[in-house]
Amino acid sequence: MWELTLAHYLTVAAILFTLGMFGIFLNRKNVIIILMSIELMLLAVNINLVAFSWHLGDLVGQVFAMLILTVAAAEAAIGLAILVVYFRNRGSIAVEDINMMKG
Amino acid sequence: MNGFFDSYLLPTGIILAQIVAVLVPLLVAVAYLTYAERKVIAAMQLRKGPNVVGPFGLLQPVADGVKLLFKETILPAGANRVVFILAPMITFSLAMMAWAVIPVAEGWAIADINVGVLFLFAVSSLGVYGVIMAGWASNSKYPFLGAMRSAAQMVSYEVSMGLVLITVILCAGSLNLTDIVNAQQGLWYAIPLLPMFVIFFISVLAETNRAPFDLPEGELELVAGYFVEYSSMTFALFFLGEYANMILMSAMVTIFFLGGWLPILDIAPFNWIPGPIWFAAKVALVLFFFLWVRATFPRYRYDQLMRLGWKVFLPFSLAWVILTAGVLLYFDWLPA
Amino acid sequence: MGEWPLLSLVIFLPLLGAAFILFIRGEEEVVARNARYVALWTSLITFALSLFVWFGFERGTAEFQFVERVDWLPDFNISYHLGVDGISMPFVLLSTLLTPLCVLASWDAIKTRVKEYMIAFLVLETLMVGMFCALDFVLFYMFFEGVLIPMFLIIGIWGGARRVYAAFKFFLYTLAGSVLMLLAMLTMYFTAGTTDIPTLMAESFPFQMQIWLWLAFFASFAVKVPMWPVHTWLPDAHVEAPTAGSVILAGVLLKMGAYGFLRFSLPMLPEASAFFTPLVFTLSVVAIVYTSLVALAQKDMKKLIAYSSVAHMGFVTVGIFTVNQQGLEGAIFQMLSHGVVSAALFLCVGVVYDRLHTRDIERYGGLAENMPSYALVFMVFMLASVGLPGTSGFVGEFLVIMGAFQANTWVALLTASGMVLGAAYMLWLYRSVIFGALTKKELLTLPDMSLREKAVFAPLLAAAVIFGIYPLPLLEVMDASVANLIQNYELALATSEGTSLARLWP
Amino acid sequence: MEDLLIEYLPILIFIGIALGLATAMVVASYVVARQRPDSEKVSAYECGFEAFDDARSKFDVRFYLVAILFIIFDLEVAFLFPWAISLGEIGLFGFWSMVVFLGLLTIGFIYEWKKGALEWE
Amino acid sequence: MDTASLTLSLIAALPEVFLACSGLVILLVGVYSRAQATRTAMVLAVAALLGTLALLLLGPARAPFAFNDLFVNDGFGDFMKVLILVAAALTLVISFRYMRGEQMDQFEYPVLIVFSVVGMLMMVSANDLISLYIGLELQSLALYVVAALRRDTLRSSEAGLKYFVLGALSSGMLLYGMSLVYGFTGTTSFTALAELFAAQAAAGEGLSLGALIGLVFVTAGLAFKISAVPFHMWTPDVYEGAPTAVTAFFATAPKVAAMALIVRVLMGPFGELVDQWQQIVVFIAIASMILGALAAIQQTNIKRLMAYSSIGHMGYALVGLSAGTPEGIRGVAIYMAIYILMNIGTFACILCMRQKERMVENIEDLKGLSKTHPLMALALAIFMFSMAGIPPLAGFFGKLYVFLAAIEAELYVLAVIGVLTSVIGAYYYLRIVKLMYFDEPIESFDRPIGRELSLVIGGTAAAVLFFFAVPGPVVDGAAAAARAFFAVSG
Repeated sequence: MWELTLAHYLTVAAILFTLGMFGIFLNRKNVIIILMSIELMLLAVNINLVAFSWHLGDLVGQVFAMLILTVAAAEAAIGLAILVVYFRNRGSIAVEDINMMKG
Repeated sequence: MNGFFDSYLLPTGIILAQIVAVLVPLLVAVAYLTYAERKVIAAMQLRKGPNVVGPFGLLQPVADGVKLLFKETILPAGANRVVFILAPMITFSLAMMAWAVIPVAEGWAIADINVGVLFLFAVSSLGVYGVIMAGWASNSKYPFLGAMRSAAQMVSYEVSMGLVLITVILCAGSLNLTDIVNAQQGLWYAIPLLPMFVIFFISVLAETNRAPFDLPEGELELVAGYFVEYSSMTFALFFLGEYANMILMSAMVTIFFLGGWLPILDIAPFNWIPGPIWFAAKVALVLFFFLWVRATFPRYRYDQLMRLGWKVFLPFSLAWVILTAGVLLYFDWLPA
Repeated sequence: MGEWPLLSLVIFLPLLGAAFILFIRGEEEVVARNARYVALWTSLITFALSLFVWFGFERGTAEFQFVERVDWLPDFNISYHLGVDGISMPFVLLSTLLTPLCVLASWDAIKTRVKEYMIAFLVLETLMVGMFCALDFVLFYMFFEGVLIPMFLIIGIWGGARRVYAAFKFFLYTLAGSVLMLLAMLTMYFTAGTTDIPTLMAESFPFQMQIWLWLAFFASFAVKVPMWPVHTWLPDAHVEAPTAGSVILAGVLLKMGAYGFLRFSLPMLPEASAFFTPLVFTLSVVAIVYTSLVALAQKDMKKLIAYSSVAHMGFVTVGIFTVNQQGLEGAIFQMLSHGVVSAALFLCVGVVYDRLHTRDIERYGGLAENMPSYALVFMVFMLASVGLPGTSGFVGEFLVIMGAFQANTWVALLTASGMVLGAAYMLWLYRSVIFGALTKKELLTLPDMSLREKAVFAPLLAAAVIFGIYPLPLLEVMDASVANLIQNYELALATSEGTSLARLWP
Repeated sequence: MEDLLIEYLPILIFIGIALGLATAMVVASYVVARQRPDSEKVSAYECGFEAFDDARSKFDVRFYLVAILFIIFDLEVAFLFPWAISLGEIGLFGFWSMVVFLGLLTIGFIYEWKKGALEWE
Repeated sequence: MDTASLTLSLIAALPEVFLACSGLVILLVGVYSRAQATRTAMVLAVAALLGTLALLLLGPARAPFAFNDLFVNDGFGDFMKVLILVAAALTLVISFRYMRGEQMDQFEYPVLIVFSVVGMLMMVSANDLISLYIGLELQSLALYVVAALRRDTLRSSEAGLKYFVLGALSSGMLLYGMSLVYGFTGTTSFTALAELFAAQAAAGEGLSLGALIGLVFVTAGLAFKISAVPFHMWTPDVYEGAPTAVTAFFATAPKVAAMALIVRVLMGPFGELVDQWQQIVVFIAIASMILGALAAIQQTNIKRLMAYSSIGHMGYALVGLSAGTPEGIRGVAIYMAIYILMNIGTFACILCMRQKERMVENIEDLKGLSKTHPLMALALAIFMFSMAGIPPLAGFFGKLYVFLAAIEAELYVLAVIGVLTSVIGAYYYLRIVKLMYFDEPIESFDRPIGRELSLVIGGTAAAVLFFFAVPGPVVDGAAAAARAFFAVSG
């Protein structure tokens, strides 16, 4: 059987992170998907941190991950709140509709 | 080949056997819980309950099952088919899989992981997904609103459940379920943590959408909540999942507050009875309470329900957490 | 007066007047009148104070005088360091002289926002005087650049039809040049560890660095002078600016660039200056010849004088880069003379423009008949501009050409040709405006110059004639400083002979 | 790491079986029961009349508020778990830290309460 | 951590603790007071910010390190904190009237501002990746909400949404970088990181690839926060969409905090790696200056213009950082101080742009301001010239100091590009002056503009105008800041 090494975790995290990034930049449909992509990125970071923490035998990484989880939740809450407010004004959450101000 | 057998096949076989050993009684229990419910409530309301199919109506659950099996599976036109089918399956599977960590007796757990409480907490949180998915996928107003309500309700009470668990953990000093039970050797937590026990029990009622919090099923307002559109086996899965959840929650109550498999008193006649029997008995007792409550209390209004959850249970359990921690710390009673 | 911070007083007195005007309240009429008087008196007092500088100035030494020094940004060894020498002192006087005249000249011409106008002029005076007195590079730069703000506003608010375009062009051109100077200045700071001008003058920089520094300085000063081909802002700015604005622009602001060459390029970067002398000569000669030809083709009086300014400043740059006594003194003298003469010429244009509101040469003709004193005044300045002996213009141009002959015959010849061309367009202008038959109807009723206008011209007239006949007081003032400058310059070239002279002009 | 993962293997298998069971039941019903859908049968449930607009329409924002509150408080619980386990080691300092933390949450909670986020009807 | 060191730590972070507690108190006061909640909360918030400032300047001596070295106090931090507090207090003061005029009767606004300021102070004092992150997020989360504060307008909520999405993205990048740095070095403490890199450099070892990638991600994430090109996309939209009072805040305090943070991170733990990040910062600086200058030219909305202007200004400030020297840090500090002054003044003027009881935002609306409001026009002209960097106004000194540092570090190309873009940038600043002074008024702004606004405008204008006369406080403070910074980190 193969061993699970640090590289495996890092690869998974990197893939997730990249997916998250692409989700934000390439997604043309729905803002919710962007929010999910952001969460994906943060989770990738957490995987990284926990993997490193395990690899280094150092707890700081896990403490960090814990804090990130919390902040991510707060961030998600605020993001959704803003999205709801936006939806009430705009009646749509399609990405291409966020064009009130030209970029 | 021998090595392969020893290191992979045999353990897997053992695990499979264990799983079957848990699942089969569980399913039977679920089936007969429905029967018991009808019987008990009938008795309380001075009726007879099911008594036609089989002796004392004992085959009634089987008949119900078969009936559902042969019903047509209706997929509403506007529904999202995949999610629609997936929702009951998830509800059912979640109710089952939590059992993987429940210790029926000392060492009698399929996976005695060291963060059992977290696992249970996580799995029971996931239950909301089944509900939301069902409501959303149906693409119909009643299920949608019903799902929103159920989800909000489940979520609301989950917070106080979490806080209650914290007090238990504070006392036990471990996240391992076996440890928690063992820590109740001298005193079941139901006694020192009585208010928490009560809150937990009530929260469990809400969490499982049971009376008096069975709003989603309030026939007059929401018809049948999030699973209006379901029929046949998909409906059965919800149904099974719900009852399995009840049993699961009862098991949790038992483990956290009623000493799990421990005998009432660690003296002669009681400790002759094996742990699993105690465990089952306690679970049955809690389940009886479920039914009793249903037969006794009128249904809550939705605002009352939310108020109870947020404005009463949450602050109270929060305060109690601090109180417990303070007391434990002050008297140096904390587990090492 | 030795104990008094005389230069600071001269610099900041106008600012005080400006602040005073700022707080004048009341009806528009009253405010305007009070603002005019406050501005006039402030600038007159400033001028009077600056006379103390003139008389207190010790001739025959190249030292900086009236030195004031206060720590300003001690971290960077930057101080508030003022002082004048023979080169800068006359310019202080020129600035303080022209400001009251400008105020007077705008007495009736400016009717809107008089308060702001006067404030702008007083602020401008502060900045101009400050620039000529500054002995610290950062301080110098502050004043040098600060001038842009009031001038921008003067052109933009009180200017002619295309004032916005002209103001922007003026501002951006000069800013673009001077920011590079800022970098050069910072580089020098890190090489020499100071921004003190006298110290920097004694510092010698490596040749390679000098080249770059010189180019950066050149970018700034060449625009300001202005040298061909970056002179294009000047005609626009002159044409659109109000009369007084043109006066200051031609009279003082153009000198700032040339002053920069004198103060920085030559003494601090002698080798690079020597290296680039051919470039400067070429550009100057092109400027003299080309802009003179362009001036010939002008129909707008102001534009014509503007182009003539470019040509005259070409003389100045030629003179500066000859780096000999005649050339340098001629250049400085030419600057002062041009400051007076071109200012006066713009005022002359202003006089008729105030009456007829056009500067089109074809609209005029035969003014000698009903405006005799105007014709006389105009003639004197026209001749001074041409460089007729006996006027200040002659002294400057003659000295420059003398110097140029020592440096390079061809340059001298071409420069001299500029004088001929200059005579051509100036005389043509004069003839078209003043002589001929007074046929145009609207010209018939034009009154001659008022007392106020005469008062404006009187000092300029005096200066142009007196210094034309008897230039010695001025030359005496600058003698020592110029000599010192040349001496240091040659010393620097001599010491660096082996390293860089090989690359110089044969 | 491996050992830790092995501990979870039964759970994985358990999940697989549970899902398999659920699938089996649905499929079984699909196979044995007669499927004869018609347009009335598959239309969305509505009280006697046709469904007239999209079911996934706007709903009360309070559900949403509850969701947000839940996230916040659930995470708070996530912090409490490790704290509760290690209270013995971190002692009074840990206790008071958590009191401060919960105090902050309480202030937030009071804010919500006063703002009416918890009011229904 | 025992009680004694906890007490010391709390004292070390006393200003922050005080401000955080005040924030909570204001929240409660706001939610319990029935009438005039907003007004009360605003006044209290300003008082709290000033109180914090007093504690910072006059309070008890604070230990250099606190909370197990998660928190650091040094001259650099103090200087930046003073800037942040002053900026926040002034922006609150100038938004008084706006809040009332625009029916933004939400007492949450000052509370959120206070919380975000707490976050900023923490950022500035962070000495560990974790505390950095927490501070940063505390700030950002509050700001996201503030941007979307006007729930009823589409523009505000859109601004909030954009700000949120890109802010969260940048946080994600920052975090990813942090996780890599942590993983490849084994520590998150700035002190330890600095020591580690120094030791590596001394031993002649190169930087590990992982840590380098981490550094790049961290830099990119931080660049987002200061809205430097190419991570600037959110700025114009957010500036335009957010309520003007909020935009005024966005343009000031958070910029200082983010700039302080980027300085702290790059000069502190990564101080030894100047060679690695210098090119990145130089590139970002150049790109920001160029874009800030060019893109602003065609703007018609003054808030958008200010957005591009701030992008450009961040570029100039980064010029100082890219030098990586004490002079550079001093340049950044001075630049930010002056930037704050100019921006607060400008936004105070923008907040006066009301016609018929409504806010107007078009640059064209400034036409002829010098006739209708001469003093305000004068002040705005001073700010514009100052932003263009014309001496003797303060903006010139800001540029002087950063370019000084760049020249000293021999970054000539950067300096030349910098000054040239400042000329291009001058164009659009002049355009505003032109509108005010050269054009005829169409419609006058409403009067009166309000005493507190006049005071702020007058005060900042005077400060910008007379900065040259008394540069001492700012320059010395910044010098002390830079010195302390280098003394602490090594």
